[in-house]
Amino acid sequence: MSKTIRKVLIANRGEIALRVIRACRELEIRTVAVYSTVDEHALHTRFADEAVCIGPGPSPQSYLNIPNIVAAAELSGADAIHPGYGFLSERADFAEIVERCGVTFIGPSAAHMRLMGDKIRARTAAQRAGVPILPGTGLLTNAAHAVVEADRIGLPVILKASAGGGGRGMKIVRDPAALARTFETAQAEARSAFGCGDLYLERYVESPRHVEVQVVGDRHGAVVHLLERECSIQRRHQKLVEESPCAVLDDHLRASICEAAVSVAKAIDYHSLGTVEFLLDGDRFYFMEMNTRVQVEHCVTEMITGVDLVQEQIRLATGAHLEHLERVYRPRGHAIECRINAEDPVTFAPRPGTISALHFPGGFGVRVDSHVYQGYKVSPHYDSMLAKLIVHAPDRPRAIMRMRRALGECVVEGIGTNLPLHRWLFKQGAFVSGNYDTHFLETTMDPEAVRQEADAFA
Amino acid sequence: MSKTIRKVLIANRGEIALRVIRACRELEIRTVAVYSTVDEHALHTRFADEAVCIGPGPSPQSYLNIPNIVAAAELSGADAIHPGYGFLSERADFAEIVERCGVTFIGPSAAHMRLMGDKIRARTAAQRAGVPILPGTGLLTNAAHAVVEADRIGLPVILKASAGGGGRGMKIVRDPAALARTFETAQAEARSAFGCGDLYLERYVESPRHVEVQVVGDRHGAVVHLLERECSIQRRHQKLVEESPCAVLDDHLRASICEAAVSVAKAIDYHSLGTVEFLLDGDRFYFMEMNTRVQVEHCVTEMITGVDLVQEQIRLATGAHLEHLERVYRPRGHAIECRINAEDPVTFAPRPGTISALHFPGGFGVRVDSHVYQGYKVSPHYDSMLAKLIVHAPDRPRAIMRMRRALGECVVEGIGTNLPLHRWLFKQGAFVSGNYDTHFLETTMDPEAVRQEADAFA
Amino acid sequence: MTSDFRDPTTLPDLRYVRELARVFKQYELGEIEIESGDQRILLRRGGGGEPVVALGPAAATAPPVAAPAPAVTPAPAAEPVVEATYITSPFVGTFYRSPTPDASAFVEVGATVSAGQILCIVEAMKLFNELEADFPCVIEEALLTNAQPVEFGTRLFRVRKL
Amino acid sequence: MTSDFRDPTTLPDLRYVRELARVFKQYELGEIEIESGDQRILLRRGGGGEPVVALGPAAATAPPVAAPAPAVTPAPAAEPVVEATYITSPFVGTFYRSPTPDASAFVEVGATVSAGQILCIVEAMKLFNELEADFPCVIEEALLTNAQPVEFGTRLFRVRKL
Repeated sequence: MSKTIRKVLIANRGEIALRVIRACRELEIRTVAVYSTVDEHALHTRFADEAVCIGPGPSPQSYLNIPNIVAAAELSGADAIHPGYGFLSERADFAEIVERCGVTFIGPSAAHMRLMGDKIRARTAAQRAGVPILPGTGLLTNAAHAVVEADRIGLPVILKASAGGGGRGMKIVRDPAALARTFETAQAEARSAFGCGDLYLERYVESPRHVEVQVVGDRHGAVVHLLERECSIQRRHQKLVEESPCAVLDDHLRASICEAAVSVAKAIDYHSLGTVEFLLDGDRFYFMEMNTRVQVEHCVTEMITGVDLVQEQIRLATGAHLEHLERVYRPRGHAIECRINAEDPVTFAPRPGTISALHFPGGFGVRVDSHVYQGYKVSPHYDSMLAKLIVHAPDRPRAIMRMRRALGECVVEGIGTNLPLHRWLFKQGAFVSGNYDTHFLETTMDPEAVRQEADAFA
Repeated sequence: MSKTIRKVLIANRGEIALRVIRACRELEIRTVAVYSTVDEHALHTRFADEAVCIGPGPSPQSYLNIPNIVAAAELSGADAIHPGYGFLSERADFAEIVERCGVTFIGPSAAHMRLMGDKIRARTAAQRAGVPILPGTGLLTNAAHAVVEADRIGLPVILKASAGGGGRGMKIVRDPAALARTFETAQAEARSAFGCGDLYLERYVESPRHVEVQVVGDRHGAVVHLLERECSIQRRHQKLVEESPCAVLDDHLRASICEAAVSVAKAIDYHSLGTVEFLLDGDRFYFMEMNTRVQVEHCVTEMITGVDLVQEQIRLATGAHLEHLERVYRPRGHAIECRINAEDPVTFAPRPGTISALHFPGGFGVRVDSHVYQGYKVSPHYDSMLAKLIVHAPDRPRAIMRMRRALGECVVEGIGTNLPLHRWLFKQGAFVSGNYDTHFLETTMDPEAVRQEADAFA
Repeated sequence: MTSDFRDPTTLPDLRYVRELARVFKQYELGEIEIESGDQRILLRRGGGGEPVVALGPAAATAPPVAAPAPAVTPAPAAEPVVEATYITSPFVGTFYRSPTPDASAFVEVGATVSAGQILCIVEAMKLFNELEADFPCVIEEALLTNAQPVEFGTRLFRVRKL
Repeated sequence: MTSDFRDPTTLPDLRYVRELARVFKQYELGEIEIESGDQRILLRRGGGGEPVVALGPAAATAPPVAAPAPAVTPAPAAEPVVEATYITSPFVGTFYRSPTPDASAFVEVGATVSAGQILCIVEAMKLFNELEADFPCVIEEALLTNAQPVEFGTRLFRVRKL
């Protein structure tokens, strides 16, 4: 029943590849990096015990190249593959091929990934588990069907692609007259983006917060939650700041939402790490989707629980029981993460280039997860995230002060970054008070003030 | 009773200056750095709100130049001075001058510093507080007196300078015939080193461990301890690795030694941060000395208690009460600190120069306190410490694995460092088991093996 | 990839200017002047001196940046530029020169091969990927023996294009 | 949204200029001039100590760019080597040119002073530290007025050695 993992191939790059290498090293597990030719000097290539070049820069030919990655695992004798996040991490076919080759996939089963990858089936699964979902539909047969359902649900509604998720493939409809046409456009877009034109409707919530719950399950049916994360600070549906615990949950609501997450995971017999995302509307919450991988923002949960999620993920992949994880977690202080991206702080346009000078903050309560270094060339081929800056303090006000301090120490020269946006954000009264929703950044950002933050540090 | 601190001048440099700046920034207190001409591009000079040049490179003309430092405080309107560690931090006259100028000295009173700076009086104070001290003497009047006392105590004995401390001004005497001559030499040395030839004797313990207790007191008589630190890994009486908790203390012994530390502090009505150092001989412990400042190794205590000691030190300097600090601390996991020095890993010879490439470890449970950066010039004028690498994990074995991982990621090029020595140390069975004393490094270090560690990373 | 701070048609690469300034300071120069095309940069120290930097169309190579030591496995892209032409592996897997252990090699050293001719097999996941020549060439050297592991970009044959 | 910082038809990218100013400050340059096509950028630290930025071709006075604020106070050791000789402060404190507010200055511009002659007072902690000339010289310029704060190395007088 219990497999042994001695060598892990990391089918990823950047900070998450480094994160997995670190976890393995502390578990005395050997590591194999895979890298594209542009990542030859990347830290994951350097710090792994072995490294195999799997293709040229563009992801489809390297980090998404399943045959080359699986061959690299075979060749290096890796007995497990960690997919990280992004790339192949939620590709059920990849998990299947890996397992078929006798290599352990460090994650849930392909069936879990397929189920949760289909947002309509995921909704149904949550509903069956007794977890609240927004008034909405199953698969829409055509535009006329959508119009009838929208009338029943009440406008505004949101039209979603079943194969979308993570904020992709969504359209808000406020005008009933526009719905039919929007349906056609959305279907065409979904078909070209996800290879599947399935759509469904949900009631649109005007001022939601994004709250998600970290769950972890073993292969023997046990599931626990490790509290929630608040991720409402977003730009273009991409999270920018995450924290734990959520400032607006009282103990009762926290218990309810965390229990709901565990119910979803248990209902589908889930194992490994998972995140159940909820939309919070006042004191009501609704299941949105479930991510079947480690999240970028897992670090804030680690800080306030003391649990090394990636080490546990690897341990659970061997078939181990939850054991010490099976306890009731209370937040130990407060943690906040800022994603430092190579992008314009106002337009969010990517800003690749070479980092000419770099200084990361340090000291008490500061954690940096990053794969960049002075002289590192940020490639336009990949995600623009340079670093995750994480702070931990006894409470939210002190965590905010610590983050302000850390942001002030952070120096990245040679390329544009969103540091000015973070510096601006952490001075905003609404953010500091905790009173904001997922539209906060887009509706309140003051380009002039953000540019001034950039100037202040020039 | 309660003063307000709005602007702190930091009478120090290097990582501790940065540490104080960080604490101040999180408390929204303005900072004034002082710097010597060679530290013009130092981070403490850059990150403080203001910076004042106080002299040329050599410390006596800059970081020990009391008139220039006090004038800088007056000129900048600082209402408090933080002395850091080293330099003027235990100079009672400095504390006195500072207070006389109406500026708050962030530390204990000059009287505490004088008392504990005199090791003979400190011994007496501990004894009066009911804390065990080693069989020994008060002030020795002459060589003949020393011979008589040594005979009473029993050989071997250790001859110590009353104005010494921190491992300086000590001579072990095993041969009664040599004592008289050693006395004369030691007296002359003490006179030239400390300006005071006072000597005393203590029984010499062959295989001691260095265990110290962090205490903190307010100006109203309240004192608590924040557990112990184990600092037996030393080279030339200089600590190299510190951890908390100490692996060999059981709950009973821990409680006794921590209570003893509180007794000493209470007996002298101590306030601010302080460290009571003990010599541990099996299950017996003896008071050695008390340090009346923040220690280099305060970070390990911060990790396992969650208390920001420097912030609290500043708060207490205003006359505040202990308040939330007044609780019973239980170690939250295990923390270890490695001092990364610019020195030969085998001979300990300093290796100043320019850092041509630098990469500090990151990720979960890793803290770095450092003032260096890529391109930084390590000056021969000052201490060789480049960085403190601190790890935190749920228990000692995992902390050791984490430190091994972190040491493996640490890259410092262009100058020699003691990283190879740390890498070697963390693989030694005796260290891993916790079975070692203060002579461990000097007696077991294998130069060949350490050099091989250096080669492995070259 | 172009730098943020650079408009190739107008202004010189800033990294170039920065590096120049660094050199300027490091070597305590009084003046640097570089002219090229219609671009000119001037760096001058102090009031009286005449230090100048002028830059030609940023075609000038960017200064080398301190990079970490080469990665664990040397990847092909960074190999020194050599005059010779190589056939490299587009697959990760195990290299075979012949279709079966008993059969003769697909190609021998000295052979002339045409575009589309099979050169070798790279096996991965029980699949035998045949590698074809993209262009006509002469096989000058076979760089690997049978059953050796290859990664993306591993050089298999040194050839001379025809 | 397009960058606010650049009008492609007239002025150089402001971020470019800002980065240039950073280089200017970091390397303690006296002047940077860049010309390219019809664009021109000039950064100069003038006699008055104020850096100037002039942008062409809109030679019409362009708004001065946020000048690199002098680090905290410019420290002496790193100042460019200049021909002139300066008397600098060995103390941190407040500078006075005369023993009392009513009294005349210890030395006037143009005066010849001998070694050991008192030049000024730097007051700190209620102590009035008299500063003496180390060598005979002519006072060419008094750089500070009364009651100005000085740190270690602050230039007090420009002199000509005799």
